[in-house]
Amino acid sequence: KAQEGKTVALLFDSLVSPFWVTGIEIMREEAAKRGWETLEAISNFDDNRQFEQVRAMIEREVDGILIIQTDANAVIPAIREANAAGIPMVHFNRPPAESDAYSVAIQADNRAIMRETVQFLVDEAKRIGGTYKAAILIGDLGDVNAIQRRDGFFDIVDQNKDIIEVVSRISTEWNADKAFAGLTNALQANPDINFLVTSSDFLHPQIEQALKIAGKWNKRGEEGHVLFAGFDGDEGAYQRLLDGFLDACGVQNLFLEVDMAFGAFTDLWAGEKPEKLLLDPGFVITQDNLEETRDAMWGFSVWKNQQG
Amino acid sequence: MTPPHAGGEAFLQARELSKSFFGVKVLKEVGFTLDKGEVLGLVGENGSGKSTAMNILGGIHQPDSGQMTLAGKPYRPTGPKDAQRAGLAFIHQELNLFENLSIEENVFISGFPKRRGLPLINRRKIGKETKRLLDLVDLGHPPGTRVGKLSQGERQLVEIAKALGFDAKVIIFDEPTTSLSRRESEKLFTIVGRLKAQGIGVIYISHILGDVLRVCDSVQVLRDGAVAGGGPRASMSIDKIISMMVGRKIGNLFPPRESHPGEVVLDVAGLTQPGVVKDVSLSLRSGEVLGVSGLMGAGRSELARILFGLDPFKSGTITVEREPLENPSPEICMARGLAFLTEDRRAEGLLMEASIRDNVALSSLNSYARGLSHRLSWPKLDRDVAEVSDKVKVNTSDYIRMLVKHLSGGNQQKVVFAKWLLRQPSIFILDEPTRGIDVGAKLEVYKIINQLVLDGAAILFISSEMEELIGMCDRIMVMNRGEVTGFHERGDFDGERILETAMSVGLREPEQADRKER
Amino acid sequence: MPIDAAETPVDTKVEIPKVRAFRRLLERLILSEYLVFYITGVYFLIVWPIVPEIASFSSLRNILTDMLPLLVVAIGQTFVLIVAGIDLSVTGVIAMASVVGASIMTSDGGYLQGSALAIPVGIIAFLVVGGLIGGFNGWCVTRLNMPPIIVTLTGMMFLGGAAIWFTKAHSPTSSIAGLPRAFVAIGGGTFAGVPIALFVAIAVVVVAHFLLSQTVFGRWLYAIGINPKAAKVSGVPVDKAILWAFVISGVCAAITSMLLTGRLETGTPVLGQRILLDIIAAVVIGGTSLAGGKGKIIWTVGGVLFLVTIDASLKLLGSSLFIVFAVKGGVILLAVGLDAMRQRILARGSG
Amino acid sequence: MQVGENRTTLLLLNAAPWVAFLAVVVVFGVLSDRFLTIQNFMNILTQSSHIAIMAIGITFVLLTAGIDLSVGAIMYVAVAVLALFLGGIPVVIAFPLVGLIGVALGAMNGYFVIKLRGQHPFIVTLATLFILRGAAIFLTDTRMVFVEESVMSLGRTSYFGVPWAIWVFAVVFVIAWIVLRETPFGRQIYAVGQDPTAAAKAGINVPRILFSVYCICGFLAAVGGLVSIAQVAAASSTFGFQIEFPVIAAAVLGGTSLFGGRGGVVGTVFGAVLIQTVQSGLVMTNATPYIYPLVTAVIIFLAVLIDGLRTSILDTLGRRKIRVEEIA
Ligand SMILES: Nc1ncnc2c1ncn2[C@@H]1O[C@H](COP(=O)(O)OP(=O)(O)OP(=O)(O)O)[C@@H](O)[C@H]1O
Ligand SMILES: Nc1ncnc2c1ncn2[C@@H]1O[C@H](COP(=O)(O)OP(=O)(O)OP(=O)(O)O)[C@@H](O)[C@H]1O
Ligand SMILES: [Mg+2]
Ligand SMILES: [Mg+2]
Repeated sequence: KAQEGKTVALLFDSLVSPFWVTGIEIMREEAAKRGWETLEAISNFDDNRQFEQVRAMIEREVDGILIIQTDANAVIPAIREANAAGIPMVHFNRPPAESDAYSVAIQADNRAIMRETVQFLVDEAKRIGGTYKAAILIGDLGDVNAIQRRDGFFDIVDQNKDIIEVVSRISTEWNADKAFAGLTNALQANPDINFLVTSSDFLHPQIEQALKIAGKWNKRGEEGHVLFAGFDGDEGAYQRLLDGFLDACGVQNLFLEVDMAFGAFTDLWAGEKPEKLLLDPGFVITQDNLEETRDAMWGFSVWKNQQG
Repeated sequence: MTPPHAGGEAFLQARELSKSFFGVKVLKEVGFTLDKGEVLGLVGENGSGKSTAMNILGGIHQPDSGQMTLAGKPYRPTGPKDAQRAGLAFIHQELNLFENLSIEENVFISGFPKRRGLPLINRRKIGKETKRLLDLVDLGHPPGTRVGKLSQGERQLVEIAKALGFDAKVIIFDEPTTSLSRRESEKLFTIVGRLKAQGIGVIYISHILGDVLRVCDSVQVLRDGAVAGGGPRASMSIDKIISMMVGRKIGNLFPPRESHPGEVVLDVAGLTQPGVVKDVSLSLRSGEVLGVSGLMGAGRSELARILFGLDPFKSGTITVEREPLENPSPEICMARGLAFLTEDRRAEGLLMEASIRDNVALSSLNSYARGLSHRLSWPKLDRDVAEVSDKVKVNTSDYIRMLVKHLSGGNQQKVVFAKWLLRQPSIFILDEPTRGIDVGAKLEVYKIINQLVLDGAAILFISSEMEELIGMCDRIMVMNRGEVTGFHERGDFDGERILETAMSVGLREPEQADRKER
Repeated sequence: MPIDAAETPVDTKVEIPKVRAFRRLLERLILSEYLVFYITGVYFLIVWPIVPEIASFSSLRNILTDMLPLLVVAIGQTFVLIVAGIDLSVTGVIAMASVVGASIMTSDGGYLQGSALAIPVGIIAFLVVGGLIGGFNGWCVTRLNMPPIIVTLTGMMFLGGAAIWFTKAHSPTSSIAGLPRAFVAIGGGTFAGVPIALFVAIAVVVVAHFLLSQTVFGRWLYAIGINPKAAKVSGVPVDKAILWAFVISGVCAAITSMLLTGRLETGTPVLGQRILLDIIAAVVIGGTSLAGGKGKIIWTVGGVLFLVTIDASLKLLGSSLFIVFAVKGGVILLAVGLDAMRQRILARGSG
Repeated sequence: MQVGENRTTLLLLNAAPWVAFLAVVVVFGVLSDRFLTIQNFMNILTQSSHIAIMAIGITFVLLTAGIDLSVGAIMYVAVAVLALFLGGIPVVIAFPLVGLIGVALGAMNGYFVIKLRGQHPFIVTLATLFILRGAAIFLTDTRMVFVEESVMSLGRTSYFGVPWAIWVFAVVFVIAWIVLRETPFGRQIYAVGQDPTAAAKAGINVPRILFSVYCICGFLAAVGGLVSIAQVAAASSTFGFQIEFPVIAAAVLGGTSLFGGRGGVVGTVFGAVLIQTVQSGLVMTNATPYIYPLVTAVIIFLAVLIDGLRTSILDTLGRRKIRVEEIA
């Protein structure tokens, strides 16, 4: 095959959450399957360093660059450099800002997925009845995905102001200690919080800890259960769905996204010009559809591996 | 009652101790002996190596060569702790107390008694023990008082108490009375007598030769790091000690000068800063040297600092060449023709890590800057620096690369002089300009001063050396406790009387403050 | 044993002069003020066979352009270190100036959107932000008697937060894009094939070098760094000079911010957040002392060159973050170790 | 006269942190009715405990006029080792081992600080900060690490109604307080910080003291890491990142001088609690998240400003007075 022996650069800005770790593992496997070689670099959230990494990869004459940038605007010059060098560039999970430079972005439809997830929670609330005090753990305010997820959340709760009041917006900056402290304090200020959404599943351990301390870590159907939804679809989320603590989780279809990204490279090498933004529709996994949908959930396969 | 010592040797013996700092030989084969119950006086000019010799005894410095024996055994302390263990207590020249700790903690800092079986300080014990020691030196403060709250003299007493607590066989006093009043000094002499009676050896360093002759059994004189002489008290006199210290008669030291005072260039009236100086008035003429005398802590340096805008003052006026000097700062004062030679050349006078040129040029940079960018004109600067440095005879040819820290004290002092000469100021405030420099260098300094006066400069000459003031000044102003207590005219100079004026407002009797001699 | 002993003297007689000569050469190298340039050269020669790409024209060009932003801010830091201060707020300045400047020039809702004045005013805004923050730092240090470390540390925290806040008020996204092409050229453009940033950096180097080595102000800074008390007694306007050193540091950080903002075509509030330690490390490795009174622009150029060369090689090697961190930490330790050794040799040399 | 005014100002400045604390409590108490509750007070103490413990450690270092920037990195390394290698081991064995790692890393700092004397500890610990963060990233591969349930459950355990973290905090505080005030070692730390040359002359083994304080600081950084991880259950690659800032700030806020010899752990604990009180108050009043770093920065700034003013007044008061009766 003409594709064999290609080299692809994987430029991550970090590997902080299981999502990225699993992502890079799936990529390595997929690439190996296709006979590609990979080069990896992590920028540790530094836009300028990432720009320099892109230039270094161009220097190494790779065949394609897969990038997870920190900032949507600041990545544009890097795309230009890649364009000038004729090297295809694919953005994974975070699209760049609008510009004349050409690259392909794969992204989960965060807002839609979050809407759907929160909608499930609201339906549950209506089913049970009563009024709700809601809290959301917001991600880093510099991250598009975090903002889209927050917006998806507010799209739905704002339509249901009659039964849901948002009493706490907890800024986590994607930082576990901040999330924990923030949630503990929020629970202190509003002990009657009973509707909780997190913008990422990697904060589950902290949430569990905080809810346990507050005596609110109860299963679905039990007295004092907090309606709880997550996002990403990692193995912890699966476990908590299984145990009945988590009601719903918006899942990014990681397998699909990697496949789309590598497909985009193949297309680009073949001289085609895919759309600039390719959306992963994602899906919501809930207590109700757990059995049917879990095979598409990346966290489930990680979970299965861990179970041995 | 000198006990017999082993093998005919003295209790403490030092032989041929040598020590260099940064290539400069500070001690040259110095030796001395000390018996039990003997008080040995160590005298010499500033920088003659007294403290260095004692620091070697105390384990703070290691000698380059030489041997010491203590009680017949070789003695070579590798650190202060070592010396303490061997039975040596040391009262340092600069006080060695921690202001943030209490008196009792200071006394026991190098070895606290602990509570039985616990690593905790036995507070009761150190309190009791400290109280006993403080009683010995007549200091009434509770042992828990923070040392930061004590006055300088009280701190010196704490140092002495601390040394007494060591149960030492030898005690070194390095200038212990600098901050003590007469009464406290007397108390100290009693203590020394008592130590002597207990068979403890005492080394006593002081610049007050009268005291030395009074308390010591024998005297040893150092000059330029070498032993210049010595002997039992009976064979010594103040004159003899001085000529040993200095190496020649003092009379030659002051080159003669004609004086022709002119206009008043610096006029100070009613200068007052609470707690520092009170109602100081003086007038200084061009072509005149006005000496300022006083005991340590009389406020002379403080007065000089106020005049140069380094410290604030509350009321009074300073007039320079008939124009009032408002809100003085060093920059303003320099623009008005003042120069200030600080008494602390290490801390305030020099950039030790910089070259001679950088030091000499520092105060005059602006006059060598050209254009909008203030670009320096190096060739001209270098030429002038070399010229002025040659004039004061700085002992090197490489002004550009030689670092000041490698110069000897006297040469360093000349660099400070050169710095101010380059500016060509008309009024000099000299605070102890000959401090810590050797006799030859002193003579150079006096010549520079004479030349300046001949060229019409006015000089305020602060000095603690009476002889120097008498030899150099046209008039001497005397201060005590921040007040002017009198003026003496040339021809009417008399050391005894000046000293009397310096003490005329007694330290302990503020009600006599208005008795001024004119 | 006795047989060996009989032979050894012969050996040593031959060896000693060589060993001595080698030692002397080593000492001379360590004492040289251009040590860091030699080390960089040696390092380069070592990695060349491993990653031959490093010697390619475009790679060398990348090293050059990568070092420019770091160089400019490090030069500002040199001034502050010379007066025995430190400026940790530079990253805050970089972030704040970036978003303030961008908010003026951006084509989506900038204050001077589309106006001919947008770029000049934007550039002035960068410099004013830097100058004001630097001035504030200097004022706190000289007038309020606060330690520079803490003043600038809180400055860094405050400005980092404030820059995000500011961005939020001016842009729906997390950064401000849409900057005019002419401005962007400062960071990424070329003139006659030479990066414009290079001209900017050279100008900064020349002015800084001139200030430090040729002017009264420069002499004052060194004097203050060596002994502020003596400087004051000698009539040096100590407070004023320290204040200006901080202003220069702020302005240099602002210029760096311009270069980075232009390069990324984006005003972002996290710009430069992670390079603080690189900046200080570069200056110190060059030979400028944290204790003050010692430092040269050319040394800082060497320090930055060294750091960027190492970085470039690590990037080309595809090294993990761990190695990057460890190498940087090791390099700083090495630099301070060398400096300690240098001090010891100097003390011995004069003793 | 002037000095008399100075004394009043000094009194005010000395009281300023307490006044500020009171003001903070009152403001948040008015803004949120849940703020002034025992439970919230417990929360604040719990959440500030890891900062306070580390700040106590850094107090030892600051008292010798040093600084340790690597505490956050030590904390991360310690926790990473716990999570990755000490998984199956019971906590009674695992925790002391982690503490030992802290001591070892602190000893590394101490060694370099002593060996590279003349180099400010700032730059030395900056270098070890880099190296240790690198080592932690190497160990974790930047992944999030999780600790066992046995560790996590400690984060939820209370004895006599008081959370585990507060007990640890209290024990560390009491021991540190006793060590600094009542042991020869503690008093010698103060002496070294005040004047290392004089301390050496008094026969104190200055390098040994310096080495020990960095070991203590490293140990308490590891303990802080344990207390923190027991609460938050998992550590990402940002664990302990830049935590040195609030930690140093807590100590300085509590009156410990950056120039050595002055301060103590009581103030430090106070500083840590004050910072956490503000943070928690901001969350409770649902303040916009952007304001957090700003408020924290301003508080630290004011604290140091007060410290600076206090120091300069102390200097003025400490100046030699020739005419004592005029200032009495
Ligand atoms: N640690 C040191 N480093 C360098 N030079 C030193 C050191 N200690 C002393 N000196 C130098 O050694 C010489 C002798 O100093 P020393 O303190 O022994 O004099 P001294 O006789 O005690 O004088 P004084 O009467 O002023 O106390 C001086 O020139 C001094 O500058
Ligand atoms: N009573 C004291 N309290 C505190 N420090 C003192 C005291 N007396 C002297 N000193 C310190 O010792 C140093 C040496 O004193 P110095 O020989 O300069 O005294 P002086 O010049 O006679 O005093 P003054 O300059 O006040 O007349 C002084 O600079 C001062 O810092
Ligand atoms: Mg002496
Ligand atoms: Mg004086």
